[in-house]
Amino acid sequence: MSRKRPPSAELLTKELAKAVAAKDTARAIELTRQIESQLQSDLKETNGASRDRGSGASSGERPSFAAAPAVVPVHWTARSAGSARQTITAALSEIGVPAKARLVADYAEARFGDRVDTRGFSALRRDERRAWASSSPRPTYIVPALEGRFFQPIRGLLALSDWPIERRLMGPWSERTDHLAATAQMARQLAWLSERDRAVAVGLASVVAGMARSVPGALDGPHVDTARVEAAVEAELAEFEELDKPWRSESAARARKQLSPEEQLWGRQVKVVGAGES
Amino acid sequence: MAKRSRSGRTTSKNEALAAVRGNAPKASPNVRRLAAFAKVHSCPTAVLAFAAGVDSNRVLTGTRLEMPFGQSPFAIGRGVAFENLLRQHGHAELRRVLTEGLEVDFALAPVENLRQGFQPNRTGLTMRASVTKNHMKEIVTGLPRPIVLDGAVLRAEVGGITAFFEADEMAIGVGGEILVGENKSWPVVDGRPTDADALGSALDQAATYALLGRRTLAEVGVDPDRVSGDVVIVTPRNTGLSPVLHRQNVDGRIRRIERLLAAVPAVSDIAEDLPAGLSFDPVADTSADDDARLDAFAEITDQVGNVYEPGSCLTSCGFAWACRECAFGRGDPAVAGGSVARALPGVATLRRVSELGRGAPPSVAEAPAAGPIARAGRLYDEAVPVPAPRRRRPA
Amino acid sequence: MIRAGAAPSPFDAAVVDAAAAVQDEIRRDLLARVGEQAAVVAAAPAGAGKSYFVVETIGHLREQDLRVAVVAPTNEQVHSLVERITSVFPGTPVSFVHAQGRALPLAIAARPGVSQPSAREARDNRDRLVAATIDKLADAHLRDGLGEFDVLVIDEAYQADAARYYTAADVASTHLLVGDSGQLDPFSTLDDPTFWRGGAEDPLQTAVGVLLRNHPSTRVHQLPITRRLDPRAVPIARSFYPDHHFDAAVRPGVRQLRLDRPGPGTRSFASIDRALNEAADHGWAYVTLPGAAVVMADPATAEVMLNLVTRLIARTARATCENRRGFEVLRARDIAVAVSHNDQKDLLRAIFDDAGLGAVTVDTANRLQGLTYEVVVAWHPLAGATVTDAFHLDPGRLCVMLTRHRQACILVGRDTDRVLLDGVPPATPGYLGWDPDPVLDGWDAHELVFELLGPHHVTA
Amino acid sequence: MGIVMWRLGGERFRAAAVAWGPVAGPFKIAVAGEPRNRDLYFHALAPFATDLSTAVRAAADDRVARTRGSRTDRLPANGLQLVVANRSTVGALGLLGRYLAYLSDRSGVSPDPNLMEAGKHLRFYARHSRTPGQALIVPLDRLLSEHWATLLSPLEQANLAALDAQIEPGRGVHAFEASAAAERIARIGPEPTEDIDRVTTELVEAFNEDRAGSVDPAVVTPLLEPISAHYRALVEPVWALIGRSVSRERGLPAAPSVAGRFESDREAFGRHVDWVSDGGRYRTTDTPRQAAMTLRRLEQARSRYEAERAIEDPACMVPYLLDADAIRGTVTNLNEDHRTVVRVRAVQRPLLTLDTDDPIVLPAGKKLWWTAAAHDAPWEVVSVTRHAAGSRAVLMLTTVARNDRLPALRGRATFSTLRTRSEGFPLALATAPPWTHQPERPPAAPEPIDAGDAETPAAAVDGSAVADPEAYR
Repeated sequence: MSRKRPPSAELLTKELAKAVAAKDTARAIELTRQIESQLQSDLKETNGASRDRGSGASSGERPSFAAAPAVVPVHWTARSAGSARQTITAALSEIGVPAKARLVADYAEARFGDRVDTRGFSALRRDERRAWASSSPRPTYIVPALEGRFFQPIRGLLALSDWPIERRLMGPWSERTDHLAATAQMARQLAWLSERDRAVAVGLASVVAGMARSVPGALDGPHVDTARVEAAVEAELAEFEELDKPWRSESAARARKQLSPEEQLWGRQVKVVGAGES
Repeated sequence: MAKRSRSGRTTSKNEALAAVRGNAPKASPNVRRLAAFAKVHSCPTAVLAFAAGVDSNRVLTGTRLEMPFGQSPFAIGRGVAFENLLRQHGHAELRRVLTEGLEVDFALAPVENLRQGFQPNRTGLTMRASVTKNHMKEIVTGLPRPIVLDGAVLRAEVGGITAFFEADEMAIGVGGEILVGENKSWPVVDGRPTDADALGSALDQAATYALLGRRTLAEVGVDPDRVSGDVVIVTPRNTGLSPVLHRQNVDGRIRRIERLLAAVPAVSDIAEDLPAGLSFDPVADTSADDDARLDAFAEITDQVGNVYEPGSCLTSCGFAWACRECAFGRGDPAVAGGSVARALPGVATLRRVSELGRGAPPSVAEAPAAGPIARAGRLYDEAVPVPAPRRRRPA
Repeated sequence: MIRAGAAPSPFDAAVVDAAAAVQDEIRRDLLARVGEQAAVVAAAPAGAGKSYFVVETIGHLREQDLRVAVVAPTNEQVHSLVERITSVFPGTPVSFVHAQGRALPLAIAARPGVSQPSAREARDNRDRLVAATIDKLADAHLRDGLGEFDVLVIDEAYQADAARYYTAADVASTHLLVGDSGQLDPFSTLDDPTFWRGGAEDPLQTAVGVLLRNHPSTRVHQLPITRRLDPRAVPIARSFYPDHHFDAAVRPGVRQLRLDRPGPGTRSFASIDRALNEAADHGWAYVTLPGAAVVMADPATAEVMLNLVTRLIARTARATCENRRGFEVLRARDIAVAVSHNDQKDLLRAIFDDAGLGAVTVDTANRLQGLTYEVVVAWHPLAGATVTDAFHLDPGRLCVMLTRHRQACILVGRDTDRVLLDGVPPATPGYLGWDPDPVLDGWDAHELVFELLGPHHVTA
Repeated sequence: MGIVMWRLGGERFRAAAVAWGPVAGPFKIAVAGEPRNRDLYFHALAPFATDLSTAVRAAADDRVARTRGSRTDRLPANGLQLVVANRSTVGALGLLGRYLAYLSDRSGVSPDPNLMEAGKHLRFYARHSRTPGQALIVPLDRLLSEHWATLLSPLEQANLAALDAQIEPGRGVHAFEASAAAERIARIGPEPTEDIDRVTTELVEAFNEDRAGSVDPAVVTPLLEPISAHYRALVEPVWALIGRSVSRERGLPAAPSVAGRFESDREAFGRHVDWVSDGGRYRTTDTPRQAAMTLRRLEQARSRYEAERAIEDPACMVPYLLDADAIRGTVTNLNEDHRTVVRVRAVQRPLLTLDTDDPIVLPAGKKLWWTAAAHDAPWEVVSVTRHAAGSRAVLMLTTVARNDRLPALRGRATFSTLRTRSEGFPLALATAPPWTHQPERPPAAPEPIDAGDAETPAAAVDGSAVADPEAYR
């Protein structure tokens, strides 16, 4: 046996935690029932206990599982939940590709209702750089996307440190590719949310609309048809990826050859850019 | 202050770190803090506190998130009593246990007691350190005969700070090899310690002294290997306090401690470009109220970053409960433990895990983990058919 | 480089002779002790030709008409022992005593001299040479008994735990234990496998461990040779045997691997081909993917490993070595893929089968112990990890992965793996009377291997 | 029987207080005052020892016959079940047992036999607690973390109060905050925290002063009250917690396999009681033989327990499904008469086609057991192909057809690597160890470990009074 399997309790933990974090009563009840059923794998304690318990067996003590923990709506701990770093990290990982600070902020506000002050971004970048502990791949840091020729950091274009470098490099087609990828992802996200959380969906719709504006055939009139958006975006995206992918992987190969692990995250400070080049 | 910290001069760097500490409780490195540091060395906040000499176990004293690291007076009393037992009547018990355990006659051995006659402060330690150094040199260069140093002090640079480490005893048997000894008051029964982790850290402590002893010898130009790779742990046997000696090789642990010392970041590097005004002072300010202090702490972790790993943090770092609350606040999967977090690469929050578990479309970044998560969600639904849940959500 | 025909010996005489001397010494030592309660230990590095040594030794013992029992932990291992015995000493009677459903493969069973008696038959006929798994031998001994043997020979003695050795040990007073100390230690599924650690009674120490613990004076001979690995592979292999010196039996250049030039339209495989070239030229390649947060059974890594193998075959890899005249084309079954986890294995097995590479061995390090292949592609135990732990640092696991090959080994990981070792090794608990530190040894071995692989690094 | 124990800080063998009684019922409490004084300690423990020993013997008295093949054993109809708050209490009881099981005479007076017997029982319980799935001694922290999914990391799951709070945080409070609060407030033992022993210190010092060296019950007992009150106050919440936890687990249907596991418990229990009543003594260190046999027994118990749990509880099967150690789907084809050549002759080997909902990855040749016949012959994966949204797996039974071996056509079925039949119980090993396993020094015979008891107890020292309190961990 060469794999240590996590106990099923941990998987349920994940599940329950999800429900808890999502303030999802319905899901939480489900889970509590699942957990309850897990109890069935053991009555031995019950036997023993009843043997011990003497006369006064108060089965009335048994709690109703409907009232179990995760069912109670969570009041969210305020402390540091609103921290710019956390909100941005969450937003970026949902977008999945490098994005402009502005977009990240809009998305975050629509999705989580957390307003991020974009003026704080430069401070944030300094903090991240400072906090980066080279001795450990953890935690995930917010890093600048890198320009793909000289690997200099691009101000205001945000990425996450645990993304492969390909995704963090920007070339001639990358910006559009990422824009399209982000739009498609948000459209899918919107479609999914619209059946679950109206309020959020409405907020997100305007963000998607804003992004899809530049995509021919994506929008038709005021309201956002996610299927239509996605189709239009995917069509254009396909063409761009064909151009962007090889460029990025080639550039990534160079980056990994030339740059130190540190530079691969934060970029290289090149003093002079050869006139002939850009 | 922030300005000065940017300048290259070490003094001002130390000032900068002094400012980081402010009036927070001070802690200078010792063998146990070093061990604790090892467990959290990948956490920027913990590293900063360590470098700034902040006592992370006491910064949050008085807040609701102060961790109960204190010890029972009986436990301490037992420890003190055991030490005294070894020393009383001219170290009679220590001589006996060394003689039996090392099979060398310590009955008439001279015992240099460095615990007496020195001030209990830095000056005293500095003097004891130099006395220790001289003794060690004499011993290994002089006639091979049994000698005991009680309370030897070893000096070391930890991250550019001078620190003093106090070894319980150093025993030198015939053959001129120096054996480091560590006394512990937990019992050994039927040849087994009651707690393998306790023995592990005791051996690590002894290994630290052995390593520093070797460095001390090297400084005075003597073959460092005259400090043995074996160490002795002296503990009570069974239910009483009567001491028994265990001899164990710790070459591996010595190598580990070497790495550990090397991993302590230089104060000067930490001091580089500290965020302006960053300080533990408001966190430790007992006159302020809980939330203000804890917010101040959250602010620091936010600026320098932190890594919360229940397994290591909760057992070694006074910040752990505060970090746990922050981690929960941001929905960090780490609160459920390393193995859960490891199953969720690229997914930022538990909230998001929940959505992916119910089929939310994953982004490119989330894709690797999303498959298994979604499947887990479906499987649990299938495993336990659930009646339509009652909705009881207050507006 | 050796031209067919005009060839000086492909072997390094000094190394071979030194090994031969040690082997003779071991046999003298053993024969001198027959009849006593005594044991001789032969510690071997990876691919020292243990099994051949075992077989030859059995031959010597049989010449003296001694009654011999030979055991190994797994059925596969015993099967191949029987096979070897009958090829080295055609016609020698060998009785394979097996558990129900564990009979020999037909090919081996059909060989002259081979029989598969019940334990009782083997006892009543006092069969002179009995082969079995260590568990079956113990079982038979406890039920009907197998009769007294003169010598018990245990192969892979570092894989057998003290609990299994307990009963097997009773069948003969004189023992020869042969094993490879660099491989994975016996493991247990218990929550507290360290319950007995440090005690002489610890059932989870190795057979060799318990023997030396109780009888420290037992002689341990070290075979100073590896026959499987060639000189280019030895420096890395040595990092798993800190106090055991050995050299390669074959001379440099005897083993060679050649590949066709990458054909047209294979630009997308450029990095894969670079890795293969590196491996062909130097016997090693260390391929890394970009650092990224990934799941344990990461599809991207799996794809790279598949590409490496498909390209290796597509470029008609041809190998020569001490046993071949000229170059022969490698077959799929000359190639193995080594992993740490079952889900990695299952993933690779599936995509390899889809690609028509069913003949390529894909398995976990635990199950590849003792086996040999021409080319091995290994999934780095730390690939994509964000923290280190005892399981993934285990030096035995890495050792098995990096010492199965005769020609070349390709290790696949991620850029960020090495950074893990910039930290501090985890603290370990203490056990009185037990001072090894596998976690730290693993840490050191991993670090050394990273360093030695540096020159062979290729980015994928 | 429930047991709560509080030790004196740092004193591994000294129960400052032991409380016992029926779970969810009233408890008795034993307090020594100065547990480091042998006479006071033993005098205080005596009632506990007597109750425990009596309860154990009573439980073992009524026996039922169990016939297996040729032999018939008389197993206890029941076993005395001990319920404790956590695993550390089990360890603490084990140490206490080790101490009491072998006591030396003092000035010609041999100690209370009940103490020694209770010691043997406690040692047995502690050792038996290693057996996976056993139910003779139940540490509730382990039980609850096996039964409930919480946000707690494995380390935090050792705190019963935290677990309880996560399970029932109370209306309007989030589970996380509930457990964090519980962790701060609750004191569960057996090792006391600083704040507890700060109080204890003063009480004990006063007590020692008042008794002025006397160990005479007449003198001492009246002086104990403040200390008893102190510990009573500490025990009550824990006792309530235990009661609440047990009653929560109670009243749930039993899994089929529980009876089987509890039978092995009763068997072990019976063997122990017989052994003790025959004046038997347990080694304090295993012999190589005992260790080897224990290892195998525990490993078998473990795999059996894991298999039974997963097979009986769909939620426990999920991890196996996720790890491709199990597959679930619909049986879309069943060919009972399929034949294949094994060695030389063609034999019947039924073929089965299973369509799974999820795409699965399975190597051909992998052996899987049908969960409804997990004790029987395995199936072998023949092939796995993509099919619709999931996969289509073809499995071949490794033996001949039989009704109870074949799932129903078009029914749902789960196949996994889990099997409930262990490969035959390992034979008893030779009692005389082979020369290879004989240490030069044989394992120590059981010896009293109370030699140092006579020493005068150490004075307590407050952390603030020493330079580096950490040095005494």
